[in-house]
Amino acid sequence: MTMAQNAKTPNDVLIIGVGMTPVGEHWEKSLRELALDAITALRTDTVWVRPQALYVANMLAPYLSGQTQLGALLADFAGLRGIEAITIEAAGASGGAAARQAYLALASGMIDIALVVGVEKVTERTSSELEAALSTSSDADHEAVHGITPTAQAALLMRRYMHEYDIPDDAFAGFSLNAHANAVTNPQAMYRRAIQIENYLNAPMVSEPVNLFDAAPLADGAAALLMARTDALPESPPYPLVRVAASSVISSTVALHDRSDPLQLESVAESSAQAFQQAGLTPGDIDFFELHDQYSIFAALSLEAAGFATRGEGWRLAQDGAIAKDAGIPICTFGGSKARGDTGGATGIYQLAETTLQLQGRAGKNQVPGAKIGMAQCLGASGATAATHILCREDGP
Amino acid sequence: MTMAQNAKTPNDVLIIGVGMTPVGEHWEKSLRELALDAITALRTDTVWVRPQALYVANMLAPYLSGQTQLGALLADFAGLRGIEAITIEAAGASGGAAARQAYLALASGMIDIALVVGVEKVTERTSSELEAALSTSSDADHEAVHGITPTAQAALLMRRYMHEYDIPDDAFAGFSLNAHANAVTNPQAMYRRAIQIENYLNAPMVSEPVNLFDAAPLADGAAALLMARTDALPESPPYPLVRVAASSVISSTVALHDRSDPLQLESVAESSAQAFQQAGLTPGDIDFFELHDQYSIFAALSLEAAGFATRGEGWRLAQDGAIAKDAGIPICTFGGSKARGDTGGATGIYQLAETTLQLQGRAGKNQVPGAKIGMAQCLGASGATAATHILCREDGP
Amino acid sequence: MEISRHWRLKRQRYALIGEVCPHCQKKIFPPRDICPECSEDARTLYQFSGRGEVYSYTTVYQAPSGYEANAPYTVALVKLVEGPMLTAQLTDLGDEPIEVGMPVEMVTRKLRSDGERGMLVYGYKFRPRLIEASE
Amino acid sequence: MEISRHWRLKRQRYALIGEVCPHCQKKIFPPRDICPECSEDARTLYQFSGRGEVYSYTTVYQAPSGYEANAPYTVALVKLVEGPMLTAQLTDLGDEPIEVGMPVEMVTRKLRSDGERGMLVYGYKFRPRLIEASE
Ligand SMILES: [Zn+2]
Ligand SMILES: [Zn+2]
Repeated sequence: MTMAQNAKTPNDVLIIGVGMTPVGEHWEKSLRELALDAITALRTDTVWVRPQALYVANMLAPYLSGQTQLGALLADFAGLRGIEAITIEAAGASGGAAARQAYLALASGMIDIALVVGVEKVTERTSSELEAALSTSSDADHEAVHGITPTAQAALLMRRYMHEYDIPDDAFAGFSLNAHANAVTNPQAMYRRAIQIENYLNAPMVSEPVNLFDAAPLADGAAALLMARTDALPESPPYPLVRVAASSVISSTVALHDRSDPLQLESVAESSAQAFQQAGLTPGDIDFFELHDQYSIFAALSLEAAGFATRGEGWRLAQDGAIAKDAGIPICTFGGSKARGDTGGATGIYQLAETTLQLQGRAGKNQVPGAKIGMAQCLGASGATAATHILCREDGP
Repeated sequence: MTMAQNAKTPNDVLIIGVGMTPVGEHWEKSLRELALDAITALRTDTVWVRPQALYVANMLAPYLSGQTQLGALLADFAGLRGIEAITIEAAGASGGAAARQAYLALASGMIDIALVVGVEKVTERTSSELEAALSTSSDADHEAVHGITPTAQAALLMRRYMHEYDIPDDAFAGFSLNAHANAVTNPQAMYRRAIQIENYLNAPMVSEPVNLFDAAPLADGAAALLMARTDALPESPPYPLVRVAASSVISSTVALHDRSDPLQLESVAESSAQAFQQAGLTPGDIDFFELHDQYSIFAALSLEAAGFATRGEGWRLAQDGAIAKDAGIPICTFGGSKARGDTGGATGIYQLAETTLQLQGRAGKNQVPGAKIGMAQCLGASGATAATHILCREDGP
Repeated sequence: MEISRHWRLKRQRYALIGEVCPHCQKKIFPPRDICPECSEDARTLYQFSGRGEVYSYTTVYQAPSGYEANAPYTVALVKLVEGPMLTAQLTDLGDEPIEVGMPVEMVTRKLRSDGERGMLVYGYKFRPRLIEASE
Repeated sequence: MEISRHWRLKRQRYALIGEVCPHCQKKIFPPRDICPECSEDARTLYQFSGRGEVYSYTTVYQAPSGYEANAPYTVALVKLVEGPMLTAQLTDLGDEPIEVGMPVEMVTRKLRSDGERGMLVYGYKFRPRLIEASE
């Protein structure tokens, strides 16, 4: 296969390589070493070309590691001293937002090759310090000051959802079962074991009604993407080309209480609609959807707002098995945040790397059969930000 | 004047409006209120069009205010709920880096109108907490852990400079005198009084050889730019159009000790060279230069690395009066960080706003006569990042 | 130490003073300067009654630094009778189970002790309210 | 509390162990995994002698949180005899004036007490060194 046969237009933006570290408790690794591991994995994955720009996705380093200016720090540490390098932050949506900046830079024609690295180092601190760090993504003056945490906010939404739609207690179980089943064969996943419905039903509560299996574990990790414009590709990468067919970032209110209808994720609805419009597609065209399942409730709300389920019915897709990797709308095909592990601002880069592997047919036992079009979406703090990308295999439809 | 007469190409990127708050100790204002003040000032300054994207430049809010996700927070607070909104961080270069992202987004054709807001709120905390926050822009593992501060790093460079070039004790005085002289007529400036050489010579040391007048005061402030592509301008703004002729961000090592020659600011040299090349200009074409004089030594080193002085001779431009607003290469024409006040990650936006006012002929008593081409450059942490922009008046040469 | 920050927010935190939009009459809390409904200026002060009902609630066991001493505690989204919603802790709960829709009213309590020097931050919490016949 | 972070950096902070690039022989400190000179892998450990000279120095009066108790203190860029430069505090200074070019040697001292629970962080500082005849 040659480039010329695949290229749709000379200035398509492509993902030409990915790299990921295992997600977990990397006591022995620093922030910069984790990032370098992901870049090293990327370099061995594809044809390597020195990028002109580095976009770093990170949320917690200023607070937890006392480190800003990660752009320059990581570029230098990775042997890329002197390139353009900045940090992008949009809480849990930082990864998608950084990929969006790379996309815009490449589309402008000013940058030919861009490196995007998501990295998060959360095991430096105590759990109460970590909760405080996570709470910086809520409204400091009107939410965090009341001792609220992201877990509590998810619980507030989940309880209201259960109240409004009067659903069974195990309505959300399917999300967790699916994620854990998919993670078994993902070498980067933190929890590589399947769970049963009994495990879910007997799980301890972390913030009622959110139980241990409704909440994704936060852990260390780094992931990297090499992105390029078709006309700037120095040589054909070893794998099928993956094109960015849509890229969208949309904001909403940071405070949950400022939304007229907290169960409607407006940022997800608008970002998804924008992405579908850019790509000329509808939800029915999407072969799989890497959504941000930091908490089960967000999986349900995202499926609804993105157009894959009607309001109040998102949980049914999980209960009906429609989200399995060989079913109607596979989600979290490598385990999602729940079982692969949640890496804060790096999450969106893991999602895009996994989406790329699916479209290249390199997902191994996690492969979605015949995957040609995938969607990846990450959220900042209860949907204050939604970053959505649609990727297409270039020799696809 | 109409657009058509001025436009060079249909996809020129323009700055069509600016807004600034006074720099100072705004005890009564929160971070979001400061940002809104700058946006409100911008809205009254120009034709207002709802932007599609907001790029926030900020360095210290995660650490000092426990607040991340400023993009969504400020968009919502400013009545722009639902637009694309992210935060860009590159320490003291955040402002220039955010303008660069707006530039790339506009140049890509995907965004037509972008709002860029730099904001910093530093008066919430004690001075030791502020020093710790500022030190996050150095290498946490190998610099900050030794108790080093940005002021100390400037002092290390200044002492070495004085040692290598054997210059007089008052060699840097001219930078401070010029900045304070220019700030007198800048309504946004923190210190609106001229100083004399005696004030400089008798100033207390803050970290030898850096004295009180060699160091810029850090203060609260916010500034905003409205940027647009020529072909997307809904109507002609009330002032001459200002075009972004060059935009460049370059990184170097974060740690001072990792540079083979710390007195050579490689990021400044490379970013300036790249900007000159993009604009097809040389240093001789620049009518004024808004450089980042957070410490006097950086003014000298920036003039040298950017090509306005040879090595070891940057200080002479100050002593010879060549930096005054009616002289050879005016710098810090509104007082610079030294007398306008340094606003951390917002600095680059103040610089670009001031550069725009100069080129529009709206600088009042601070006007550089006949200014057609201006350069603005901000630095992250001792030059680990340099962000350079060259702006041109559209009806200029 | 964030004295000025908490001082700035005192009026809303102690007295539940928000705003009403002079253009569309929307009641606004927490206060902001631009009406989220009609995007016009909205700086007219408005005193909220402090009464509302529980929109949703949960319990925090794993508290952030500064709040560990209070854990576990109950947080809620409270919908004020005037319309806006806010985030607050529930207090004085007694033995009654909390329910979505439960009437609550505002009280002033200690929110946290801030930083090393132990500055105390006070503000609103909500407690169960008996529904009066007049309502 | 950043126990694992300081534990990771122990070897370099206590013993000044860096790296030497097997490709271009550049001595590297602080250690990093890719040679900044030739961009090749560089993970071969190298024991630095701890001797160097002052490249520049200054005094910190306004210290960051965690360092206030030591202020004022002297910080320096130290150029090691093996080539690399590092940032460190100067200690055991006595009455002699410090000068650019002054010979110094590494000693281990307390750098800071970290966080509320007062974890102590140790590491290298540098003190004046008598130049021996053999050098
Ligand atoms: Zn209104
Ligand atoms: Zn080498």
